Amino acid sequence: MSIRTRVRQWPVLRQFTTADHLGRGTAVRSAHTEELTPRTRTADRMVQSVCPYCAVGCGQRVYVKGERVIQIEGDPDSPISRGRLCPKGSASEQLVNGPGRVTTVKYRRPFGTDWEDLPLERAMEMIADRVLDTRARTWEDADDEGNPLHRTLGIASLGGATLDNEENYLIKKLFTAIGVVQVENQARI
Amino acid sequence: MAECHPVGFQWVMEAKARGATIIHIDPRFTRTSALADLYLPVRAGSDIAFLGGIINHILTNEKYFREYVVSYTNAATIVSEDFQDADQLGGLFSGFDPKTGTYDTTSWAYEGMETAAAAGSRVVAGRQPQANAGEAGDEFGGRGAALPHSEVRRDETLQDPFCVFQILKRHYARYTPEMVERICGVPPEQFAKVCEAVTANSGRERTTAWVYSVGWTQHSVGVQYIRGAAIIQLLLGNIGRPGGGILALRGHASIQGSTDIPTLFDLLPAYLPMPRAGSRSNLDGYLAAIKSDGQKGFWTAADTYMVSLLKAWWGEAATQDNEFGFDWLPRIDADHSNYHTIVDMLDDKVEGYFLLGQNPAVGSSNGKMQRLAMSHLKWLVVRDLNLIESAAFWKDGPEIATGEMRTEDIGTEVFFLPAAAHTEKDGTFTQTQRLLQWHHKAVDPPRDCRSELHFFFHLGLLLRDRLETSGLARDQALLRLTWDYPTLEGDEPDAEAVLQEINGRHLSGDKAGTMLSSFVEMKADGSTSGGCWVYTGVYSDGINQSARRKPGSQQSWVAPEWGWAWPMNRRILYNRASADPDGKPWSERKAYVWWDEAAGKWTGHDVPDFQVNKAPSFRPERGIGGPDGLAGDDPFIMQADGKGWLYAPSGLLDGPLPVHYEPLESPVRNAMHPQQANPTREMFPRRENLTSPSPPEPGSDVYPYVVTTYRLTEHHTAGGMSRWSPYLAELQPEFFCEVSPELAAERGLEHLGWATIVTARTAVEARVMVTDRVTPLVVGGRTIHQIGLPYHWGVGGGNAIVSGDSANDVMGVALDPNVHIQDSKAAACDIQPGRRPTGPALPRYVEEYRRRAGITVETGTARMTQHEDGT
Amino acid sequence: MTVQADAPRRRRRGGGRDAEHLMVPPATFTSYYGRPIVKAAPWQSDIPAYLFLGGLAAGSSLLAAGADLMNLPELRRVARLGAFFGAVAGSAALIHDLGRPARFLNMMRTAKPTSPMSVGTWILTTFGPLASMAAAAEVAAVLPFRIPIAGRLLDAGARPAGLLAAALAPGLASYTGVLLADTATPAWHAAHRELPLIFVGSAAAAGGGLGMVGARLSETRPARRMAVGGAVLALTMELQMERSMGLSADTLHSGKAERLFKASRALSIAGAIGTVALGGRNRIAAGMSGAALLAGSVCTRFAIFEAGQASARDPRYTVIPQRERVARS
Amino acid sequence: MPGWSTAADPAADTGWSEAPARKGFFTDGSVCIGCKACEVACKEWNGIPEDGLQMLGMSYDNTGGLGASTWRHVAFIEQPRRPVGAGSLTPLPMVAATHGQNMPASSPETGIRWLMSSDVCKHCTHAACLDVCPTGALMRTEFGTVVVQDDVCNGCGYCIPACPFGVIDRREGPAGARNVGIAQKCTLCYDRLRDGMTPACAQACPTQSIQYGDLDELRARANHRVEELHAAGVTDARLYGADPADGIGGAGAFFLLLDEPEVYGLPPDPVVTTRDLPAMWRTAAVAGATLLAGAAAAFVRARS
Repeated sequence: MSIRTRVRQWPVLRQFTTADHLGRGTAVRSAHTEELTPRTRTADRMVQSVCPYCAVGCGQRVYVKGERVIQIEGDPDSPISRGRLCPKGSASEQLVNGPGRVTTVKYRRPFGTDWEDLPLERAMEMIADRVLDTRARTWEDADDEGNPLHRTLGIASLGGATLDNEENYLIKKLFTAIGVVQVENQARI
Repeated sequence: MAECHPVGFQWVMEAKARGATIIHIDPRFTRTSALADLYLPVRAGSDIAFLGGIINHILTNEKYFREYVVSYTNAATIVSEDFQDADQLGGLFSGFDPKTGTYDTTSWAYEGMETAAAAGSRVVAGRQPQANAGEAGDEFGGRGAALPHSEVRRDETLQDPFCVFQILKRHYARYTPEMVERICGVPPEQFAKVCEAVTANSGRERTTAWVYSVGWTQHSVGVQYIRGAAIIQLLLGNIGRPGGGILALRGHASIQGSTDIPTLFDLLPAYLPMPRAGSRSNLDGYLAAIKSDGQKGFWTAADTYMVSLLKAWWGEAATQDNEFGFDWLPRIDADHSNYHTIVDMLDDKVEGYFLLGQNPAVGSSNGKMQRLAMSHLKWLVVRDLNLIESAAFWKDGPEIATGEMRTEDIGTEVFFLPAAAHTEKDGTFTQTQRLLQWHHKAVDPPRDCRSELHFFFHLGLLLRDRLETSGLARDQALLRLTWDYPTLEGDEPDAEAVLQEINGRHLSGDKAGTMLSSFVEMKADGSTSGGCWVYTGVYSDGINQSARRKPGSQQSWVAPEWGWAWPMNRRILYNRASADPDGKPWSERKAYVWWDEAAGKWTGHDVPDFQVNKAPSFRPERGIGGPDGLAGDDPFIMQADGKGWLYAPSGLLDGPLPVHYEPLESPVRNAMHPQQANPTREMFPRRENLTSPSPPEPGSDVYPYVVTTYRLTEHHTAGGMSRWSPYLAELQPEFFCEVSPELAAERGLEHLGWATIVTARTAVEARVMVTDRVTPLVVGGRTIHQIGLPYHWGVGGGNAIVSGDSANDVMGVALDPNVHIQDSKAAACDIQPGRRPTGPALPRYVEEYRRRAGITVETGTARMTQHEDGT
Repeated sequence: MTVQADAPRRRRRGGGRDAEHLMVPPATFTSYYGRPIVKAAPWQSDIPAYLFLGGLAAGSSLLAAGADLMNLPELRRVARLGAFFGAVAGSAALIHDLGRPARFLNMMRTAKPTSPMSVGTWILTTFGPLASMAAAAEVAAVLPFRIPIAGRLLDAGARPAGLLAAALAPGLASYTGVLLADTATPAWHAAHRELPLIFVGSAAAAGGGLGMVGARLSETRPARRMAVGGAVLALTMELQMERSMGLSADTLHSGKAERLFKASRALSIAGAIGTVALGGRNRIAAGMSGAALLAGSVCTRFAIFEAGQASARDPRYTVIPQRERVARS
Repeated sequence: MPGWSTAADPAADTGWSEAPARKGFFTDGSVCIGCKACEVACKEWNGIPEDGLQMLGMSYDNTGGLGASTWRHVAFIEQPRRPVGAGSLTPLPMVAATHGQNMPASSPETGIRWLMSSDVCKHCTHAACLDVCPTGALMRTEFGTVVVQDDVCNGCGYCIPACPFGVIDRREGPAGARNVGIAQKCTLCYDRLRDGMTPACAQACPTQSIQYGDLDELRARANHRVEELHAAGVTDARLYGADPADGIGGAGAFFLLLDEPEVYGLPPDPVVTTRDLPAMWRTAAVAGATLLAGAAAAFVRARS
């Protein structure tokens, strides 16, 4: 900015040259203020979503910029929520970008005293090994009377109420196929 | 509702603005109470008496909606003369076996069906497999129990002494306003206001809705609470009509979905039961236990639903010859529900545990038992957004502090895998009104974070890879499974492909490969697939209907083009009942779905929940079952007789009608019957789960107060999604207890000071909130103090912004026999000023209380109440 | 109008029990849990220090101008240096107190008659260089060498600069009274008719006091007159102020403000008496009296500052006067 | 008169030509459910840091009050339920007299009453913070609202004691953290308004307790609401800050209360301090003249 423009931009001068003589409005507006734009406007895209907390199912609009969620707010189109959100829904952005969110695998070895890091692929392999090992050891093919059981009671699972239907479907399908029957979720609690 | 579902509460405020009366009945004065026209404090665990009082009011004052009751409910149906009601047997129904703690429900049946209830096998309390009994109540999420046929004798004058209506009258005669006061602590004049409001606002022109949450379900008689409300609503004609219903406000984004597509031990998708070990363990036997061909309604097509499911799962490998792979399904033979599994962990029977977005160390009853159980595991996989207490129990859990566990002694191998957030994956949530809503992925999950879809798909691939060459029979179910979902970027399985599989396809014929548009298209011959028959239609016309987002402002008030509701996009179930028997709206005000005589079809604001061309006057021929057996005035199309069940002749394990029992831990004697608590409750008598004595057992004065738990607006359940959020944590930073000024005076508690709350399980400390919002109740001439504990806090989570003792640690575990849910909404406790002891002094402190109360493992476990005179 | 004080309040409850206990208080109180309604200024001691320093600068510059015109060189030197010190240290205090000191120049963006701070800033920023120039001339005069060019400029400019600074001094001394009064702080706003007068009095006392401390006895007559006059004006207006303040005058009589206020009165009265009795005769007595007046001025500023802060922190000073005002009208 | 504008349209008075209709909030305490969505939505949108993890024991209020890092604050007041219509209702300049106040009490209820209401910056027509700001950081927008320009404010702190509601404050915190050291308060989501959006709090509010819109329309709606409540027997209902004749020229964000203002932590009769500024300047002139005269007098026969 040239000195000249700078001077012309000087609010004291603008107080004299514009209608805002007392310097409480247009005369004192900064260039930054003049360019103020909501970040929803400059977002790369908006996708419609659903609040992940309770089961009211409020509509959310998720704004993304630079492949990062920058804003989550109520979706006025939703006939359920009409754009409104409770404090939890309103805090969804913090759920996603939260300071405490752990984004890497943590591993605690048996009798270990602290967390260790583990590559995701390695963790998956280890879990697959544990599943098959326990399953083989605890497999029940039939009961005492010879009725088929085809199952293991050595493995259990809890959770699903916060997950998608598609996820619950794969969970139930896979667990059932490997004979895990102790599959439960919050609906029981 | 304002407290836990604030955005849903906007509709209550809308109703209020239009003149609706809002009544709030709760042990605790909440944000809902603040906005209600009438608030009634009630003793936790006494609601069956309260609801029964209303039923009695309706019946004795002839306030029921007679035309609705006669036509649409089983009020006129005649019940077996063998049936004996609870008032005749001291609080038990006919058929109780004190040895097993279970009922033989044969005598509860409709007249002429007395043998029928004995079909099939069942799971009972106490885990003993027992053949020759009816199905358990836990399977009836989407239907009534089976009947052998629909030929029932009815007396539409409702005068027959054995008709349901007369049984109801006799059963509820004892539920007088005075009895309500004696049990619930609600003064008769206050109670009368509720009765007056509910009955005045029901009928042709008006409807009343009941809304509940886990304050009703989490009791050892939880199912019967809901049954109580169902009876009121059926008597008043409030089911199937706009502004009516019994609305469950569920607490998790897809808790309804996780019941429909169940991550539950006893169900397959869409309320098909898990097969049971035993004589009927082939497909036909399995189907015969679900339905009979003689009964009415859509459950008679269960074979098409089941075969389509098997085809979805095993595809080409599912053939007529192998019963579509039915034998690959694992069998259940006992109650394998959550708390049983926990107990099995303590007994070292369980090696591995997956926790998927759930925090039982804080959120489940008897948190200490949960944590102790997990320390017995060989391995634990936790998938969550934050390092929740259940993942870190071995490190900083409360038992480490007390010395009851030592980190170095815990052999559990723990894998914490970070999960993807809702914005980082595609998929549907099913909300509390059965509406499926697609949420679109916005961004990729960061670093190691993955969706469950990703985790389970790839876990499945890894397992198959390892077993590829296995010839073992047990591995075939996995190897033959359809597990070839297309993947998107990042090897993420395509959620739409999964939803399509759920919806189902035509597998042969002209339409082969196209999506089913309705479950009615399903076939039992293997020519269709479908992973969840109630969801069929969500992908009709090849379009993801759950992703529809036509703005609410651009469509009718029913908003049928927003998302998709199961079944068949119907927004109100049983909406045929919104019209009178002739098919006309009960009133113009309440018109919803009606018969268009000229067009010869049902029409209206919603998708009719009825065969669309079936005239109101239609009457089936005798002996016809299934959908075609439904008469034109049978609105309850999923019920075996087409009627709403005031009285449940089968399907429930603890009685055909609700009876008031005291909570397992209660400060008072049951005023209604000699039987103190639900005799069929499931119990876990062991050191880790002690129960304090209730009258008539001695020692109950050691724990003189009632403690209940609940949620706050600012937090979410066990805190895994809120205590890590600074904005939410700062709104309710500390664990507190709510007590009345009277109790504070009695115990010397100071506002904002500390208090220790102790039960038979353990003791926790909380900041004290002395408030007039908690009201001492006079119950049977005695003042009962109730203590409220929000249960959002826990100790030992990594990086949590706020932490504190966990309310669920003080609650015990006993289960409703029907659905295996714990009774965590009323327990006995003591409260003392000051902080609790720490370290090893804490278990000693708790033990001293137990000693004074004379608690042993057997305390509170007697099924039949010992009478005061020792009989 | 009754007001219950701090919440949570105690309440007797329970059937005949004597136990009193705290609870979520019912809202019969007339404040929200005893919390303040208005906010106290976020200012630390920088601001009352500036009030004093600005006053000192103003008083001194007037004294310097007079001394210059009347040819009282020692008094002139002391006063010019005092004005310079007051302006510079005062400006430093002001900048130090900013939340973003690096942005102090933003004060010059606007000139707002609605903002006493804006007005004061312009006065101070004009005053400061003028006073500095005058002071620089004094410093240059005692240097063992002559500064080329600049020295000559200083010689020529010192008097006009000093006179101009003195012309601004009344504004500099009085605007700070408006600065405090033009707030919702109950004690300050209630005193808006007196604060400028008290502050000019205090400024005169401080300036005069400094002159008494620093100049030889023969030159301090104007300083003594100004000091005593200022002290008398301030003390008199303080009495009037206490009446105007109504309820919020309580804040001058409790806590920190009370101690300061008492000290300010004692020092000012003692200083004034000392000045009148001995100031013209005894160099040490004059110095001590001057010092007492300076200290009195400091205490006056701090007392009024603290009283205002206390009045903001207690909602009673906001609620009761407003209620009374409504009741009167 | 400096500092004291009589213009009905504050935007026009501050140099805005062709300004849109004045915008504001109507916060209806009679339908507030105390969920605090407004507090969170505000913080989330405006990037305001968490500011305190203490339990305050003020019913469910652990926020305390408005400040630099709290731009919406929900007050919770527990009180014994009085017979309907028996609550005090004094006519105040901020609380326009209404016809409902003398209605007879009907159906007294016992029990307790739990009042909740979301407080916010009032966006005064005559805004003291704006008047006293020396840098022009505080600015009247084209919507008639008052905002702090974060890039201008140097944290002098003068606006803080100037505000008669105790709204604005200087953000404390580690140096370098966002907006630390400068004055902060509700902007009525100025950035959102410029894009035709609703402020974050009003958008989130589940029960429409917070309504955003054209001030004229909001005032009409609020008057209607009060009439409605009075007709329903809720005679405690009264508006606060809706009257342009009050001490701040009417608030851009006004309230429907069910008890006296001070019960909610609001001043009963706030007056913009700059209303007295002309008088103060006159006093200052007198004071300055006195000083000058005194100084001159001191030099009469200056040499001893």
